[in-house]
Amino acid sequence: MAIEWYLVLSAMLFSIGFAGVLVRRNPVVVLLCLELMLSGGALAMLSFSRLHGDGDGQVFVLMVLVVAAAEVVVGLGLVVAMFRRRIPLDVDEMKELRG
Amino acid sequence: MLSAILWTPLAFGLISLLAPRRFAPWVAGTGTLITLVLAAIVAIGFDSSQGLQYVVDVTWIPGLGINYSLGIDGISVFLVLLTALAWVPAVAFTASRGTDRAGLFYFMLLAGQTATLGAFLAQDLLLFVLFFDLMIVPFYFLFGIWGSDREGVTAGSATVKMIVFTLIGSLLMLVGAVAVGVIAADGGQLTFNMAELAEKGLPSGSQNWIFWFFAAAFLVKMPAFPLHGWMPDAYRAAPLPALAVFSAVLSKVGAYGFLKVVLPIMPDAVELFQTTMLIIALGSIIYGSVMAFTKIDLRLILGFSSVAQLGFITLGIFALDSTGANGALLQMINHGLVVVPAFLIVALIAERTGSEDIGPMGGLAKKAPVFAVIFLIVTMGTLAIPGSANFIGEFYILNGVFNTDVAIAIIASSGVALAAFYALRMYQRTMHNPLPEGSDSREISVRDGLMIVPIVLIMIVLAFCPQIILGDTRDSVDATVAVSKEAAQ
Amino acid sequence: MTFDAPTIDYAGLSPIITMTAGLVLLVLVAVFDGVKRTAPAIALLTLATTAGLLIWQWDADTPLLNGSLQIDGLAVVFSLLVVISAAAAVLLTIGDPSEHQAGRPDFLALLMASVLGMVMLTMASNLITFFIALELFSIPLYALCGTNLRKRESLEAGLKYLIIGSVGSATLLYGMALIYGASAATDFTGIASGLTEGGLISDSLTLVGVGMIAVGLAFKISIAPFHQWTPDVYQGAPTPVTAFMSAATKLAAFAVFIRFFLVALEPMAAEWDVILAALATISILVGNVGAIAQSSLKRMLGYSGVAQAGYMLAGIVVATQQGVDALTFYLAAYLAMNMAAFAAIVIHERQSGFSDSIESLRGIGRSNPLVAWPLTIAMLALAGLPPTAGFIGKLYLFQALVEADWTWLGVMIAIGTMISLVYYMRVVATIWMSPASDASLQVPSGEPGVDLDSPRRWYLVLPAILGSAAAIFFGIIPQPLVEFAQHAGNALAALIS
Amino acid sequence: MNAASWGWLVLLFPLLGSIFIGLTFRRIPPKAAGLVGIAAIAAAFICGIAAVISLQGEPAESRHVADSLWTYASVGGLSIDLGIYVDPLSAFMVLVVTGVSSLIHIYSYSYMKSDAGYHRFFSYLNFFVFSMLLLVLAGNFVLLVVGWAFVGFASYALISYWYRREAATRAGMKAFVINVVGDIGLVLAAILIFRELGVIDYGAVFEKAPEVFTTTNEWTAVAICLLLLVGAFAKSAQMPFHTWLADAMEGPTPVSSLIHAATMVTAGVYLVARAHPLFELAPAAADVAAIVGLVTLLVAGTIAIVVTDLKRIIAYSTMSQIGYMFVAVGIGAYSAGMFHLMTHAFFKALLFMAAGSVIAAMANIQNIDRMKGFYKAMPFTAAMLIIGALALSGFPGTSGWFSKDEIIDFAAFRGGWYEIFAIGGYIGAFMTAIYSFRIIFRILPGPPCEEAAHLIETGHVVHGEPVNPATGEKEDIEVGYPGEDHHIAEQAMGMKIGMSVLGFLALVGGLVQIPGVTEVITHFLEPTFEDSPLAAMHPTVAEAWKGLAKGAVISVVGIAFTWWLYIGRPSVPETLRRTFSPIYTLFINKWYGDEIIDFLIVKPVKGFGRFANNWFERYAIGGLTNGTIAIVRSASGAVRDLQTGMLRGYALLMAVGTVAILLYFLIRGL
Repeated sequence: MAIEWYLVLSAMLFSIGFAGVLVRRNPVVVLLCLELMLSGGALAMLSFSRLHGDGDGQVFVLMVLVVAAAEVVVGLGLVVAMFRRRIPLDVDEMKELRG
Repeated sequence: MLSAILWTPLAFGLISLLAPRRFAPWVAGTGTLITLVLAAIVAIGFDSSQGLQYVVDVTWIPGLGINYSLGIDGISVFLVLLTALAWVPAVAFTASRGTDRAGLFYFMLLAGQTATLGAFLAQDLLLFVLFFDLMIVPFYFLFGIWGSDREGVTAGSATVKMIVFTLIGSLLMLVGAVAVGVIAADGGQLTFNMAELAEKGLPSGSQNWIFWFFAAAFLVKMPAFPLHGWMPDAYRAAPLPALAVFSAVLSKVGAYGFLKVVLPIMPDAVELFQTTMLIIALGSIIYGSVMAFTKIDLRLILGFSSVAQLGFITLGIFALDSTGANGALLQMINHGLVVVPAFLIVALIAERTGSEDIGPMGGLAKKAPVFAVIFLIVTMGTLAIPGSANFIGEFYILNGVFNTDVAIAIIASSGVALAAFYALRMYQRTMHNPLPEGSDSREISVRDGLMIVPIVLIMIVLAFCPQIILGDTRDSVDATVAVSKEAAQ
Repeated sequence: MTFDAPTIDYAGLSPIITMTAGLVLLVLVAVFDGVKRTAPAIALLTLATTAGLLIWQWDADTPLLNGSLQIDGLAVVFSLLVVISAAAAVLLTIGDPSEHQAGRPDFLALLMASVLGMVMLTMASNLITFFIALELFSIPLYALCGTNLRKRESLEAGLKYLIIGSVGSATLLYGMALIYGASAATDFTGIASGLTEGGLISDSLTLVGVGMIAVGLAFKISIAPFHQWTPDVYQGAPTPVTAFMSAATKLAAFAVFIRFFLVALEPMAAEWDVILAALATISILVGNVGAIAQSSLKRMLGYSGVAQAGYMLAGIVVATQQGVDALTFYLAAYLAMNMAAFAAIVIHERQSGFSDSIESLRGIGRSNPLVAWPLTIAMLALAGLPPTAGFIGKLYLFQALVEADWTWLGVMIAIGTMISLVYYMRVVATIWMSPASDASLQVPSGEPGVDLDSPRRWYLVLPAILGSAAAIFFGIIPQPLVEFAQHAGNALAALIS
Repeated sequence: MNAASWGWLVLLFPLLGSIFIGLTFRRIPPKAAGLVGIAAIAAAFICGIAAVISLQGEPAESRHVADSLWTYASVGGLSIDLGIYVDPLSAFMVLVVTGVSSLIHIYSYSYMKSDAGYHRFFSYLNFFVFSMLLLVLAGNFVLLVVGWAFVGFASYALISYWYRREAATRAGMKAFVINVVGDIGLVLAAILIFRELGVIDYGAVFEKAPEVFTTTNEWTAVAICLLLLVGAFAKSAQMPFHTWLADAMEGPTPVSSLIHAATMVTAGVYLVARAHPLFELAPAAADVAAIVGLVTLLVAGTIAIVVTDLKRIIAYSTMSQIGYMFVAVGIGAYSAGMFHLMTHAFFKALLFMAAGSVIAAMANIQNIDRMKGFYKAMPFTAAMLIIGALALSGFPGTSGWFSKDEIIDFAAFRGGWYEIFAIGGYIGAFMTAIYSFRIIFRILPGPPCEEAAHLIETGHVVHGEPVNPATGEKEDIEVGYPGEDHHIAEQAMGMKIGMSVLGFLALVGGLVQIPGVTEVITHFLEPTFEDSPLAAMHPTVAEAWKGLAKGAVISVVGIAFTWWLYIGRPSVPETLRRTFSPIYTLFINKWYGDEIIDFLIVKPVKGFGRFANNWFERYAIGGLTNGTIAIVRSASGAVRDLQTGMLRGYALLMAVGTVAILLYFLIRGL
């Protein structure tokens, strides 16, 4: 299969993730969307790695997976902390800081 | 030697900041007196036949090509002396009245002196810009902390306005100054030494925009019409002793900058924009004078009169004529000498009447003939009565402009008549006419007299022989003007 | 197939190793209650050792770990600044409620992890290390912002920072993928040669990749329009964290910005300079304009940080060594002023029951010189007034800009600075020129966190004094700092035309 | 000692006197101050005589001395020396000024006796004399301006002497500002002279002028002279700069006598005579001087006939007489002009002194409608008034007869259109007779008014409350309003001495210049005007006597007519006033001079001031200042509105920014 399709898929993944961040209000879903965006990047990386036939990209993707996990952990931690403080889990309600 | 003059005020300012409160005035007073003595020694030792003297030139920031370079020439020698002189009564006056947070006050005041002296002494363009910007900082604090709130305008907001507006020009000037050095170096060794820059010269295309960056800084500082928007509020807020030196000396730095920096380094642009600058100057004269006689607040009368006077000075400089420029320089010193006592007199009047509005005032001369006479002499200096050194300044300025543009000279001369009107009005409305209830016509005390009379005496001496100043300044000014003249040909 | 173990330059790696060791130690300490109190000491010791090792490696210019990191002047200089910033943050943390909430060693461990990420980022010379280091410094920072668990604002700041930050990271990653695709290399020099040889310098996809990386980095250094997290996070995060991130994130991100754009993308400087200049201009305007009329001091400094980032970005736009020098100088000065400002805010906060409103500063010029002076000097320095390092920094930037024919950007900086005077000077005016308001004096002493002795706490006062002293000192005698900055620029001398 | 050294001494004494009195005002008693003042002026007078003697020792062709103390200012080739120039003309002026001043000082010594500001008065008065002498002796045009401005200042200070009165301070201001306008004229003239000739000293200027201005009426020469005339007119209260003089009567009477009659106001005449080499190169300008003189002469005469304020009548008369002098120097009758200047100084100073005496007797009421029958009450004053009036109206034998008719004769002699000046002069002379004897006939004869009667009965002057005539409120005598004691010539020695000497001079002063007999002044001034072709022209002695006869007839007829008006048929003036009511309104309102200036200059400037203050400063400058602030603030609002706090909004903006950048790059890559 030509590389273009992988790239299109990765771009779609990235865009869907971004769109999710823009439209979803639940922080957990937003975190999910972030994962999608990262996955988009990772897929592009993998495709190029195949294209160039070297391993750097694949190594990179491994790292990205770890990073994504770490990010989600922190994110979920914050969500839990907010939940325990009875703060509504809705990103639109987070408006204490503005102006 | 020049370093000593430059840093003495700051050093004493720091000491007075840290010294016990009751010593602060003494420390500050000593500092200004030492500065005055040092400046007087330099002025006496000044040899008008040689250009730059007492040169100090040390590499300061080699990475940026900036040198700590001081020197004194005919243009700056008396301005330095004026600066050294003007601070003495300001400190003395404050000391005699006492002030809140005295240590801080004197620190700021003396830091302001160092910065002002620095601007006059600097021979490195960036050093000049640095001191030029630095000047405003202590005065920002002086006006803001010890200033008075007026209806609708707090001292704080007035001073924020002041510093923002005066620095608008200064920052552009910083860009311009850097550009001067970089463009003049043209890939070679970077230097900001003014003399070398003048020698190297700039392409006239660059001069044109750099000129306006400098002009913006200087015109705002003066202030010149129509860039004086910050002035009324700041003048009304300021504590009078600080305002006295501010108006007397700091406004001159702008004019000095034109003479010292702009004329030699950007002669083509000066030539090109001469008429524009003359018209701005003319606008300042007319507008300042007219405003001065509609105002009833003494500070604003003096403030707008300064606008007009600085207009004359700018006019003289941009006449690009030896007599005009020399007259302008003489006028800078004269105006400084007039303004310091004028503002102190305003303070004395305010002490006697409890007001600074001439509306309800009058008759203060009744029991205070000496005070009245001192004020009268100062008034006559302000309106540049023939026979005063101020007149010689104006005469030379008009002569210079006459050679450049007759119409502008004639219109400008109407400013002289307006000056007569507003200055005399100020004197009459305070000293003459019936004495209203609640005003206290009290003779000037010996202590206050000692602060004001020496300056008045200097005015009188200069009235008898303005050549004392002109003789020393002539060669340097002529050399500066000659550069522009060459460009014109 | 034989496996050649790479030679490991332990000397060059020593700062990273030390940091890691310190980090591990802190995590261990967290387990044992008895030694928890030593955590700050351990953190400071680690930082001091790192700093020492960095100075030891002053003249180094070697690739590490097969070229994925590079220790050179740029790395050393920026790492040192980051370490100083971290040390100040550690001091300011002592006694902060957030540290109490999160547990002191844990808090410091997060901080050290972030510092480690930053130090690595300054050395990163490969896309992989670039990304990992960036995330290593970001993720603990997200957590740190939310450590004041009791405060809703803190949590909100943390989550906002995390989400927006992750969007930025993802964008960055995607951009990296595109660059990798175009150049078939992950190390910076390889990218440069790959792009040049492949003739892809003005290829759309490459440029899109560059754009996305620029966006990702612009986010980290708070460049408008990717700045919106900044004021919120600055205000919501615990002040010591804000103090740390305000300068340190900029330092680390600018280090890699320099390295990536001026090494990897140097061949295509003509393609990206205009867009960066535009971003700088937008930042300068938006940051300065936004800061006006803010009532929260930290928030105001957040906006001010946006504007300052715009000034600094100008140093990259010019793509010259002098630009890098000026940028480095400016960052160092910025570190000093921010240290002074935030230390003063911390002292003030603890006294006033955690109010950072500008109004609460009324009259402290008289009542509280230890807050007033550092804050005043910091404001003057941020405003770029002489005799502070801020003035020299602007001067340096102007020189770099004018020499590279970017004078109009210099004028933009000048205009931005004028606007900035309005709000910086308003703070100074509030401190010195307004009478003390009743509200600011009536601090209920029983409220948690009120520490009337805070001005006497050496660990709070020290950063304030050092910061303001440095801001003044390097304004009067800037040459040492100039040379320090030039050390960073020299590292790239060979690479920049 | 040569004449120049004496000249310096002439300047020195009054200056020292002024400074000494000023500095010691709390130390020495008033009397001593007065004596010091008198002594200083007397010393100056003596030195003046010495200067003249020394000058006469020089050969006629080089009878002028220039001397300089030091370089006052020298820049760009424009070098100004602090120098004086002594020649017959300036020496003549020195004698007139110091002589009359001495007498007026003596008069003031008594007149001002009960004034609280005695020291101040004498200090100012001495300073005035110094300034006037500086004006006269100045060796170059810049120093002339200095003297010019100093007399203006002294005039201001003395007009505003009773500074508690707002009328006085206002009048002082007006006088000063109008005089500054004149100064500006002189300054510009000096600048123009320097530009054209490259020199500024009298001697050099007059020497070079004919070389440079090769054709007559070259525009620069005319411009220079017109600018000089601006100064001269302003100082000498010629139209259109005349409005300040009547108001200047707010000053004490000796001041009116000295400054606003005898000396300062004639400075303009002196200036034209001084600069005659320039004016002869620009005859057009000289004609302007003569025409303005003539117009002023007639207009002021008409006003003097109708006003009722005693001092103002004399003031308008002064304007009118100076008009004669301008006609004289304008048409080239220099020595006649200077001669009239001298005699005018005598009789006009005398008239003012006598008027001062009457006003004192009236407790400072100046309205002649209130005065009657002072002949018996104050015989000495009355005699002096009559002498003054006779001289003023040119009664045969008096000084005014010789001097005024010499001017008219010269005009007739030059012929052509200059005849107008002769005709105008005769009309003026007729009016002079009317207004001068209107004073006499209205205040001397008849039943004594209240004050005069009191004086006759008790021998004391009425003690009026010190009241401000303008507002009617009680005056504050502490600030130097004349005390409750008023001094009249009959009871004060100093006044008597001053007036007697002047009365004598006014009567016989003309004898020095009897056509064909003495002609002392013409001969004395000859060296100054030797280069002038006009000065060399003379009507013959017979013609001169014919003219004198005509003048005598007009004067006598005028006096008789006035007698008929005020004594013979006292109802006539009232009838005339009603019949010619529009003309009367015009005259009594001083031809609306104040109003015209107000409309043309003061109103526009004030309007501009209001516009600047209320509109421009507020909207344009304030708008520039605050508008900038407003723009920045509204931008700030926009940025902060964008900062909604909503995470999704932030992400959206990021997306927009990213897309914008990517679009830029995509477009660029294509």
